[in-house]
Amino acid sequence: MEAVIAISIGVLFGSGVWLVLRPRTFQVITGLLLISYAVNLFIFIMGRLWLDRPPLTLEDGLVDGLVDAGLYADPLPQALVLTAIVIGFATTALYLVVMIGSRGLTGTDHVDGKESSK
Amino acid sequence: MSLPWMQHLILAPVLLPLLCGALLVLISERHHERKFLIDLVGVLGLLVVSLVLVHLSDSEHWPGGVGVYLAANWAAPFGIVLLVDRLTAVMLLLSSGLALASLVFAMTRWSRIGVHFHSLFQFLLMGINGAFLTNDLFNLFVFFEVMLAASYGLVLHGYNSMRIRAGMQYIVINLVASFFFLIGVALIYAAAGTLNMADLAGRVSGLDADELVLLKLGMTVLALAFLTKSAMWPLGFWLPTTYAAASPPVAAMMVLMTKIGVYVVLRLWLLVFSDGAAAGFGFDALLWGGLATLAFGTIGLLASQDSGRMAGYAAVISSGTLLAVVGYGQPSLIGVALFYLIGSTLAVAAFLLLIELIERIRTPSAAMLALTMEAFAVEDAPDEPVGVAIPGALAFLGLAFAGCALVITGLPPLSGFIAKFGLFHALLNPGPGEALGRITWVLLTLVVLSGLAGIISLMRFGVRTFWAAKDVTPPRLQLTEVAPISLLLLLCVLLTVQAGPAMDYLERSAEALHRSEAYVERVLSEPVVSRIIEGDRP
Amino acid sequence: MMTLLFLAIDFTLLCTVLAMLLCMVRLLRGPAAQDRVLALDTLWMCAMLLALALGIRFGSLIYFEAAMLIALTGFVSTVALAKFLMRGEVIE
Amino acid sequence: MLLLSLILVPFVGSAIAALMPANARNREAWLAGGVALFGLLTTLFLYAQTGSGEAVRFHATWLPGYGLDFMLRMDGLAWLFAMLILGIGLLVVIYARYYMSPADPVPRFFSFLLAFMGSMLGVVLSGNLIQLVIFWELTSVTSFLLIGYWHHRADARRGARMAFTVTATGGLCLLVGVLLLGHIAGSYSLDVVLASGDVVREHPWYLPTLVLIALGALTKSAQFPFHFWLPHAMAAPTPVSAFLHSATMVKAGVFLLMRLWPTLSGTPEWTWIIAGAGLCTLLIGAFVAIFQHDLKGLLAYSTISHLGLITVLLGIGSPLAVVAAIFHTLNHATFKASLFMAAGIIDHESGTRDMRKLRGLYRALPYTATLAIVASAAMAGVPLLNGFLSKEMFFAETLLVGGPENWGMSLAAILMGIFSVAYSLRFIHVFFGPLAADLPKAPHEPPRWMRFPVEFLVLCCLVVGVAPGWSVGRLLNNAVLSVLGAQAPEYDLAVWHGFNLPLLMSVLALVGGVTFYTLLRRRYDLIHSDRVPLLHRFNGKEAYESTMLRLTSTAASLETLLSTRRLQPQLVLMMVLLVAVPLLLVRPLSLLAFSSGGEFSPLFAGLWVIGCACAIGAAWQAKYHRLAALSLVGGTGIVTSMTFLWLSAPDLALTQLMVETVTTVLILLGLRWLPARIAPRELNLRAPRSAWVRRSRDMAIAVSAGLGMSALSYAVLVRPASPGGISDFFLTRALSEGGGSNVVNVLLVDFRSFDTLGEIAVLAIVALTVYALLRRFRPAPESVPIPAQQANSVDPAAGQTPAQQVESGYLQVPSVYLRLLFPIMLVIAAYFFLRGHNLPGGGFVAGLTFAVAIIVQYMLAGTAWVETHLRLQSNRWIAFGLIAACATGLGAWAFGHPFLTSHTAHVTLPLVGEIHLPSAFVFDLGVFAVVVGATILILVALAHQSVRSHRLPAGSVPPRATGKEIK
Amino acid sequence: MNQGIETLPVWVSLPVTALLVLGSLIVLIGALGLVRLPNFYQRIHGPAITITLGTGCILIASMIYFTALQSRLVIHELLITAFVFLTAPVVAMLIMRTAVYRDLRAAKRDREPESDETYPCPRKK
Amino acid sequence: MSRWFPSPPLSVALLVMWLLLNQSLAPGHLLLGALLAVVVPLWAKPLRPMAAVRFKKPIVMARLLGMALVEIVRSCFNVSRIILFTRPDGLNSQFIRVPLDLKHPHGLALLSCLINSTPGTVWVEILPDSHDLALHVFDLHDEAWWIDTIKTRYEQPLIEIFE
Ligand code: NA
Ligand code: NA
Repeated sequence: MEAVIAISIGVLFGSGVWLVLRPRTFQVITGLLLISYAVNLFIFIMGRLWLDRPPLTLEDGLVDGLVDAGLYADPLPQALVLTAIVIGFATTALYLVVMIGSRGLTGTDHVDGKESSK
Repeated sequence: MSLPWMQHLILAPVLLPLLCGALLVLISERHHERKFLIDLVGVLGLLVVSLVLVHLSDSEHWPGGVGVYLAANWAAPFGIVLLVDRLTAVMLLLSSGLALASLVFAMTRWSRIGVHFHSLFQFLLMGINGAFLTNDLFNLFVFFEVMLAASYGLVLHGYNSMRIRAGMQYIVINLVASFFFLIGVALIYAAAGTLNMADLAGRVSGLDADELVLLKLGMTVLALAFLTKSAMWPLGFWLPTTYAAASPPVAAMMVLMTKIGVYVVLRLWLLVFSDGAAAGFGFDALLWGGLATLAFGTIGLLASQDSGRMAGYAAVISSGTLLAVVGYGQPSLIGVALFYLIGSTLAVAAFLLLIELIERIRTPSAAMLALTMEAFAVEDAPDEPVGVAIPGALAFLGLAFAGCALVITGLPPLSGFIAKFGLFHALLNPGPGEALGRITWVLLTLVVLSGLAGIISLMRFGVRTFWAAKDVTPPRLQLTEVAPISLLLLLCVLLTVQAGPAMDYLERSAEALHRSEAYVERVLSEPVVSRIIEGDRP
Repeated sequence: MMTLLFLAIDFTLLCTVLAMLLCMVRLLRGPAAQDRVLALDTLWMCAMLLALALGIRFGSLIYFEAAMLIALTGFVSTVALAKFLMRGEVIE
Repeated sequence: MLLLSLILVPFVGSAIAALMPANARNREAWLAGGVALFGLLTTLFLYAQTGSGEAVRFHATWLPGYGLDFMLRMDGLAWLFAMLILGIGLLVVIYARYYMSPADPVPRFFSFLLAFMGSMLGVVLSGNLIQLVIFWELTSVTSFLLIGYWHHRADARRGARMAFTVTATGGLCLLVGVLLLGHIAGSYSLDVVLASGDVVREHPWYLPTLVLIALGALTKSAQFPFHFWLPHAMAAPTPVSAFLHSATMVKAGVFLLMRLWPTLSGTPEWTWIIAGAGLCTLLIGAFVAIFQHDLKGLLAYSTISHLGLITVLLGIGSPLAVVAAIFHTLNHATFKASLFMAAGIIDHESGTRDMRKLRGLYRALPYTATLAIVASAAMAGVPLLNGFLSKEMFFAETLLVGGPENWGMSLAAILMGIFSVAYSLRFIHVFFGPLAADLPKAPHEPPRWMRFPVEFLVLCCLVVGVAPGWSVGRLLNNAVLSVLGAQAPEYDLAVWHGFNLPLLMSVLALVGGVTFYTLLRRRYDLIHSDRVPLLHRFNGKEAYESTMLRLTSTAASLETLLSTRRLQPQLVLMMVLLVAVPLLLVRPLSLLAFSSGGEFSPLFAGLWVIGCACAIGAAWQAKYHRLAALSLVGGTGIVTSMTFLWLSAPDLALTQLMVETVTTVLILLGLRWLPARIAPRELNLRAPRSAWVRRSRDMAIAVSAGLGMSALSYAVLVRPASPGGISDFFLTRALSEGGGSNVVNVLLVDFRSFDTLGEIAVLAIVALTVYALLRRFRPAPESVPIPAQQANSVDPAAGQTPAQQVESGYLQVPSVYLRLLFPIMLVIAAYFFLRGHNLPGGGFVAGLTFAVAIIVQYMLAGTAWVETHLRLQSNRWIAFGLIAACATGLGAWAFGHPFLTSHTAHVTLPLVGEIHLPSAFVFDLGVFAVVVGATILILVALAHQSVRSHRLPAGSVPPRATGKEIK
Repeated sequence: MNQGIETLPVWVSLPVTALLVLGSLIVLIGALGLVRLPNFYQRIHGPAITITLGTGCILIASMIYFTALQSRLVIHELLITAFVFLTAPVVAMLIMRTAVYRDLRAAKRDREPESDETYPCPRKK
Repeated sequence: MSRWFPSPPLSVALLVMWLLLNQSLAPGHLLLGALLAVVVPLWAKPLRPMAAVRFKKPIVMARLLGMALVEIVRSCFNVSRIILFTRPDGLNSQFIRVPLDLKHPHGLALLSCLINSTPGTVWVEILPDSHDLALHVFDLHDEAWWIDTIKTRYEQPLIEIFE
């Protein structure tokens, strides 16, 4: 599982990087989306992988009302990822609007707002 | 036990703009004046708060001059900690001063060419101030995002095709840099299990070899993000383009934003790598990167004919100088570097504001400019402000330009010279245990050359603009345009006249930066306010 | 008997993932846009089933919410895609 | 205090002058004159205190930590220079009153002039080297402004730039030199520096220090090879030339050499550098002066030559030479200023300065001519005039250089004497012969007071020349004492020392000069030659211009080489650095010591086969098939959220799912305005080689970045989490102190609620930005018409409004479902919101669900219909949400707690029983409101583009523009 | 694997097993249809079985399973069923029409429109 | 009544839904559910302009649904069989038209639900001019049978229920 997720993060990141290096605005937005998946997963796995251990310290699962921290997944990276997801969504929206605005004003969907001279 | 009221002032630089910004959203765009007034009151409030903080952090109010605020009342490594020390306070002051100037400048024209300017402006301040205040790495990310998101909006504010081209570049690069930021933070968390900077510094010595490698990796990737934002060569090509394209008040604020990257590197590096297991890590890279940036800025300044790009390269030079100084790693340099930072920020910002006024000389009339500016705004064209042509408007422009040029190039008698002198003095008179090396001379030479390049370039521009232009019509200047530039330049003058006290304050700030152990202890020992017992769960 | 149940649960997971793989094939191959939209929608459905199956696998009700959310809102992006193809704009 | 006023008053005067109206010629002159007079009187008053070899001091702390205090120090030398500055300044002001045309905007002129006076006084009075540099650069600045006073003239602009570039560069060198000197001496205070000559001369940094300071001095004093700027500075108004470029500013360099003479002189390096430069300057200046056609040009080169003379004297290094240097400085100032003024009068009266046109001016202005002739005689070193005395001292000193065998120096001195006689003759030539008829103006004597300064100065030349000891003896002695102190030599300021070698040299020079000039006029076509014989190749001006040009063009090409304005190369760099910097700096390979860990789950692997395939597919399709890429990204998104679910992060899974949906709708809304890219028909056309190179490079970067991330992820995953991490705290305290069992949610709304506050601020900002940007959105021309789909008769709803579609058959059946789903989604949103604190859910998911519910209605019935039926002011939602979140935090203040401290209220209701209402709940409500408001604002703002005025009617659809659909 | 599953009685585990196997087979077959069938109009029928019977079987299995596991009536899976019934028709309808209109437009572009042709014949490959 | 409960069946459904979601019959949840059941329809009312459904004949409805369920399961196995064992080119996938008399939107919606839920048939649209239902059939053997089945088995009861 560790290897699978590690490889997958690499593939997503690599695909995203490839796209971000492309000249078309839509390719870049796709790349940004993929990179954000990769990065979110990356932050997430900093808490390591936990199966069926969601950080829900429900009262009926406690022993003597005490929480055994070892029984739950690390909640902190999850909280960070949640924030990152929302911020990522926001920035995607912003980029999108800039992308169409740029296409409208400059007449091209090249990231530089003009076709490269080559 | 309850929290002393004054303590909440630490939070005010974040909270005040947030509330102001939210309030401004509610007010219709039709009420320009009301919006501006609220915005102004907010900024003035910030100014007052930061003045008080400057005072408090330099008095005995807090132990060690460090004010700690536990947001949400959770003790240090667990909750988010805001922190004010002298350095933070002075940066907050700089930010509110700059904001005041930019805002007043934006009053008549720039705030009206699009909607939500004032809200975005306040949110920008919130982000900037938050980034200065926070002591938590992920919270820093959040405030960076607040700042950047607002700056995206402001850079594109009233966009035309040039602005959108630059904005696209600025946004994409910063989005990628934000990813770097996240990767870095994640790695640091994986290595040290904490996000609190002070806690991190305390933990470095306890890390095993692999964890140390992870930590260094995280810090390196993080540094790439900050260095992109502070425009280190070869990560900062976006800067001149963006500065040249953004509207003047926004560009002026961006000058400060560029410095935040440096600020964070300074803070974090001194905290984590000044001593302990990984002492000295990365300083060389900063030094060489800074030198390269300095050299590149010098070249760019010489090469550029366009005033906006000149201002951009001036900012690159100041970034490069600061990075090199931080990387040089001599404690006595930091104080003067801060002095330099303040002066150059004020001057470049003033220059960016000035540019727009200067550009009016070149077109037949201000109306023409307004025409092109409004070319793409259909529904929200503000009425052309009717101003009194100040006699001697040209003289003012010339004088202000000269002032900016003096500070930027480091010519006497303004603060630029004091900073440069202080820098050289500190370089040549190292403390005990530090030696002059070849790199000292490289740094010194590059700084001198950058000043020279500034002289050549700015003089070329000034002569062409003020002297060589045929049939110059004195532009119509508004008081709201003249006052902010004067304010910024007066601050430079004040910084010169009061160089002694200012430098003393900054030296004390710098000194505190190097006492990381006291700092760590101070942050981690701040007690929570005991919770209301009857409110707790049974 | 329990072994059989275990096996059945694993078999369900396997089939769901295999079904998702098949959807992916269609998603990649197209050829027409509507094929991809259909494949994506089916992928959503399979994901919902996967969530349910995981819930059964771990004996936890936590997974139900995800399945429910997919059942309720998973169709929105499909409808948006379809509407875009059909009318050229999602919101007229 | 008086000392301080000496400097302050000119600056204050300058500011006042600047504010005066443009036509107040007299008032400004009075002001300037008053300032100069005040200074003069003050200086005279201070004479008593400086007379005895002591110095008057003023001290104010400024930057004590850096050894930089504001120190003024007036000793004999400074006094002498101050007198010079103020005296000649006063005369120049009087002169300028008449010289400047009534049309000239004189406030600026006098303002600059006074500022210069202040700066120059600052230079001579500085008691601190750094402060000296400050004033030094200020003189450069004011000189720049004065040279460029008539800035509409190209020569003025060029002259100003050249002068400033050279002197300011020198100033920078001087700064560094002074810093080195200060480092060696341990202080920047002049007193200390002057006292530590031995230390300085033995220090290993002596040579660089000397070179740097010399660079400063030599550039300022227009010494070879930096002399070229001075002639071009003659574009300034003549009073400026008289004041700055002969009497004072150019003397700053020699002043500095005198000032630091006790510290730096006395070594072979000193002599070689200073005397060498001086000697070259002396000869070149004198020689070139002869061949000028411009009166002021001649005077400028003569000034260069005389400055060279002073420099040589200082370079020689003997005490007597210093005496001569100081004396000659004084003398030169007197006669050269008067000559400049005379030249100015000639220019003023006749309208030209061209010696080729000027003839017989004696007839027109005999009185001025007489004065000028006397002054030039002083310049030529004719006995009984002051120039003779100091030049003779110079001759005497040259004899001593290198011992009795070495005559080189003396020969050079005689040669210089000959040249100077020649150019003096050339100068006075304009007065003789018949009056030229073709002058632009008919010359006559100038106004009385315009001539007065010249008269006064010439009188000084005479008085000093006749009775040197009586007139300037004590002043000179004071100055000499302050430089040489105990080393001060015995000297005699008499006119007659008997027949000796220096006298012989003077005679030789006079006779030789006359002969040389006569020969030149006879044999050499002085009038018509446009260039200087022998030396015309050394054109400093052209060298300067071409250097500047080359500098700019080199910088421009370097800038192009070292930077880019395009986005892609920058991103390439960022990515390369992301991979390379950690590898180089950290060497993380130790982490990869292969260790296997964890288990392998084929199902999970299968899931990620999908995720990866979709990602790669998206990367492959995004160029031409956007919709396919979007669907594929959606596939990856589904897999990602399933992974979150699988790996114990239900909150993340829920949020990711909702974000996935909203993002898809968002991008589709955007795609409407992004015209399709049509794949080129010739798909088999081979991509050019450069494209392949680029793609391979990018592929390499992408692969290595991916590999890096994989390796890093794996390295982290196979290591156990560090035990002391902070997250256990959250797990153990969430329920007991945070009041919620969903630790992630408690983190978001309590432990790290400050993050969340920032996060919703980001959402709000982006929404406002998007709204603001779309207000001025101009779509691409290809996107302006309504979509082809809607204009095609295939579609039964072509031309129907969305509301009509819903009513008739087109969307009637779906509308029943979608409208039924609306309240259901709202309830689900409420459900997720209310349970979030304890179970997966919370404000984000709830808000997104709510927003999706509304967006579905927009999709169904169109913008217009929905908005006539439901007024949802997203702005207010955003503002309310932010304020609510803040208010929750502020509520804690009332209890004396920090911002955002959570409290739980326990309310007991009948029937229901006790319920816990954590304040975090209100905070989450704020989050919810912001998420709803922001999401809706973004999506609806995009949707509104479809109903804006840029939508063209169906009939105007261009046939091909939207012909091809996006696949 | 969760605790408590061992304690399930046979009368629970047997139907659950059967429903799960049946459901997952149908899911798989549906997806297979999506891949295997040659044109869009046929492919759209594949996922239909996944959505109805596949989902149905697994939901029922889940209900029985959790009811037994938690010893209380767990029937909130009904909600999913309801939601699926509310959303699936819309999706099928809209995708189908998308395909139809697109094909019609393509046909119209390719040749003169034939007035009586309402729906494209699925082109045989 | 209709002022506070624009659509009583919806309110009931929402309450049930709420209770199902929370898997609880606790008074607190009942109260909250009831509150939502009142507030949400009220708030959503402007966006739901159609009159509330009245189920006149619950027995007809139940019979219809039961019949449909059987049909769904049967078709499901048919389609599975075809996918697994039939060569695709042997399929006779066709569009057919079914003239409809049912006009009530809710009835049509329910009809579409039943048809679309039945594997092997996909509802395309109701043709605007003729009010014919266009239908795609996976494997068509007898067009008339289909038309007849839909009209008698489905449409007739729906007309009874809704009109
Ligand atoms: Na000799
Ligand atoms: Na069906």
